Amino acid sequence: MPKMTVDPYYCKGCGLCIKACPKKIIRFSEEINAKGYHYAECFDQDSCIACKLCYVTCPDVAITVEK
Amino acid sequence: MQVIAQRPKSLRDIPFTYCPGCLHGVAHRLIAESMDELDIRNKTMGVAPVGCSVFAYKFFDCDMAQAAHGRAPAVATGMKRSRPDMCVFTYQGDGDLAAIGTAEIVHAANRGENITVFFVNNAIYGMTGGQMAPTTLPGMKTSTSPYGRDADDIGYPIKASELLATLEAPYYIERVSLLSPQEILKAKKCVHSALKYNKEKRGFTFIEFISTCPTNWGIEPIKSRDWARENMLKFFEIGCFRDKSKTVEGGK
Amino acid sequence: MKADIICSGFGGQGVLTIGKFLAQAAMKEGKKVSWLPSYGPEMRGGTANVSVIISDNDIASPLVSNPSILVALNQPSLDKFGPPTQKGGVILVNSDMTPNKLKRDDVDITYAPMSSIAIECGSTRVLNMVSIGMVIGKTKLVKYETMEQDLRDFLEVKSPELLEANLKALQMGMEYFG
Amino acid sequence: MAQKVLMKGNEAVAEAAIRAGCRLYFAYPITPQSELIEYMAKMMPKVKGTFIQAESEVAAINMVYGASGCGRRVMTSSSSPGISLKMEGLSYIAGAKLPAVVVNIQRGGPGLGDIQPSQADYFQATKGGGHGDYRLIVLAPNSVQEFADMASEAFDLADKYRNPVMLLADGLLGQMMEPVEFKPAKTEEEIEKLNKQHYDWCMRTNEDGDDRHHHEINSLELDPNVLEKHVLSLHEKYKDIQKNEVRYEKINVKDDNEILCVAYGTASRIVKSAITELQKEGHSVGLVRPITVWPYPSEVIANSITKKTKKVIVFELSLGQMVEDVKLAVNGKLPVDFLGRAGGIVFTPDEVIAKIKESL
Repeated sequence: MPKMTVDPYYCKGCGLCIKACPKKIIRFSEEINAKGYHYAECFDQDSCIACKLCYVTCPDVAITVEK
Repeated sequence: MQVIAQRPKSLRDIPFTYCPGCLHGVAHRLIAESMDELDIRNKTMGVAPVGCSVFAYKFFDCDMAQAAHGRAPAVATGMKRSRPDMCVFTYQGDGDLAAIGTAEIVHAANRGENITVFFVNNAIYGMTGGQMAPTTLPGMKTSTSPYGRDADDIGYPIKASELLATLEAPYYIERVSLLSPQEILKAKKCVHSALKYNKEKRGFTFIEFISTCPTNWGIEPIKSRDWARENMLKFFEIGCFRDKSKTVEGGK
Repeated sequence: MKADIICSGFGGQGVLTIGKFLAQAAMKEGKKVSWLPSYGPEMRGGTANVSVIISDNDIASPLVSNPSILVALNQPSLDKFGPPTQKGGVILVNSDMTPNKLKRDDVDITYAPMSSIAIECGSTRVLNMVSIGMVIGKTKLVKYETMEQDLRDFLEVKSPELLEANLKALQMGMEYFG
Repeated sequence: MAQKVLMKGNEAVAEAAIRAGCRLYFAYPITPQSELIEYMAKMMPKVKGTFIQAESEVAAINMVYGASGCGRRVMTSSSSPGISLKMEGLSYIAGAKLPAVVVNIQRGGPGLGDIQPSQADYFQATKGGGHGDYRLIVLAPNSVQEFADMASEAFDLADKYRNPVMLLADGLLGQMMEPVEFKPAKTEEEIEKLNKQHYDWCMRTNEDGDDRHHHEINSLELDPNVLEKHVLSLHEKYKDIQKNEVRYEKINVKDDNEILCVAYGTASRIVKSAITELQKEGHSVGLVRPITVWPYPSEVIANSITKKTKKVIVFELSLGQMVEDVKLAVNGKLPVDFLGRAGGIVFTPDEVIAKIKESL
């Protein structure tokens, strides 16, 4: 099962992964992280295809992709 | 389940100090991934510049020096000559490399110094708060070109890759874009090549990244990439300006 | 014993070399020495000079303002360093390039056609060796043998073809005083 | 027994540096130090060392920064205007606690000035020179032999304290030839050992397996509290240097001195000549010659004053830079007088004698 996770420790909520995701399964969280950002999160892991585009585009290297 | 993409080992577990959406982080990751792939982490030293990426010395998990403004190629020269068996790279912004450090970069390139220079071009001074850079586009407004850069008055932006490509010695010079995942994937190949050539001691290698500055441009991250595509790429054409691996047999 | 020497002439006449050979030979004979050139633009074209001190004791100031020995290879050199030369000092003048004499009678001055002697030895380029020979002949500052050996050591490596002319010049300079 | 050779100061210090294990040298030509860079250009390849004629003095000092950050013995040299350009880099080197040796063959200033001997860079050398709260260790030779000996001493001090060391000479010392006897050259094994002494902090290949080191060469610290601690630690080091490394020479310093002179480097030789002449006339004049001008031999000067001393006179080839340090040392106990020449003019023993005689 493909899976993407965002580490809130690194994420600054720039939204580039949301734009990159072809399945549109990433959104900003309700929660804020320690730096005060609404970090990115995947709301539908089942739809993830492990294309890695979110990882590729993330400027804070906050994303891990598994397959 | 298998991890197929995660923070490379050559990055330390420290969050970047860059603004949200700033593409410095992407450039860092491409370098770090290539270091992992080429297995050079244990024998690589980098030089951090002055500018937004001044803290690069904290981020890469290899030995790092922090250089005075513009002097990174000179510092790297000293390091490389001191430890010729190691790979040495510099990481520099446009003010650092193309304004105050113009002499150092030109001469390090001209000597064919066996280092890799990563040059991040976002057409503006970031750390000092959005002043005109040597790469600021004609007509582009910054805090020190409030009426737009007047090329008749202050000259045209410096095309660093083209400039260095007039020299004989450089081994590899390429300008890449970080403006979309697809372009980042292409850029990765170039970064990998540059460090591979470095490892093989082939000579001076240079990668120019076309990047963004959402904060100082005053454009949110996603749109800033569109802005860069429409404006910067017209002036700074993506492409390879030198690759001696294609012209010189067996490298140097 | 303390000799304060100034060698002066046009750039290219080899005055710095005169000083160097004298200092080196004296050093080999156990003396304390210092060699201080005038340097800068005047080394090309204008007048060059070198101050050499040879002494039994440690040398404090390496400056020579009042030479006890002056080698003047041209007119400007004699005009400049002739007057401050010590009373009773030795002055060796290249008369070929010095039409005007020094108006002093309290110094031991010799006017010798050094350039002509050099040409006789084979080349104007050995003018400096003529001068060194004359300094030795006049003052016995260093031994002729020491100088000859230095000259051989230097030229046998660098340009052996010039050795003969230089040795001849050194000898003719020394024998000028009989 | 090593043989004496007649050599220029510029060449002697270069040879001595190579013998001391310096294998990297970066510089830019400038009169009157050019023989130094030329000597290095000729000799470095013979010892498989690195010589680069850099594009500028600024680049050269930054090459030094990089090489020194790798823990190896490295040197640069220049003359006054070029040293000014190096001040940026020196501040970084001092801030990053790196060892390095810089030779300054001083010439007349300010600005481009001229190319004649001068001591007008004293402030710049001894008060830090660049921005920030730091010091250089500054050694001031007064003979070609001492200049050569100081090369290895400078590297040892730089390594010991991880601090830049400046050899403060001048055009006269650079250009003059004197007999010099060199210490034996360090062997490759000895040099390798020297290189290893900095392994715990320098940039190098990671030989520690998975237990990675991450060595940073850096002078940036944005937290003022942390930066203050760093500067304080530098100053602790400077205190140690002041305690342990003061070097000086006393010449004819006696209880019956009427006048005490203070002079360093080239000026001290002229003063020594003058004192010898005055002795012949029956005058007792002493000379303290600082060999380190930072740390400064303040106590030695203070202790050299006796009941008979009427005055302290400072002689410098500048219009009075060291005179301030002498005044601090004398601390108002005696008048401090001064003779100096500027613009590259070297005073003669006669001028010095005349100055001293004013007060006898």
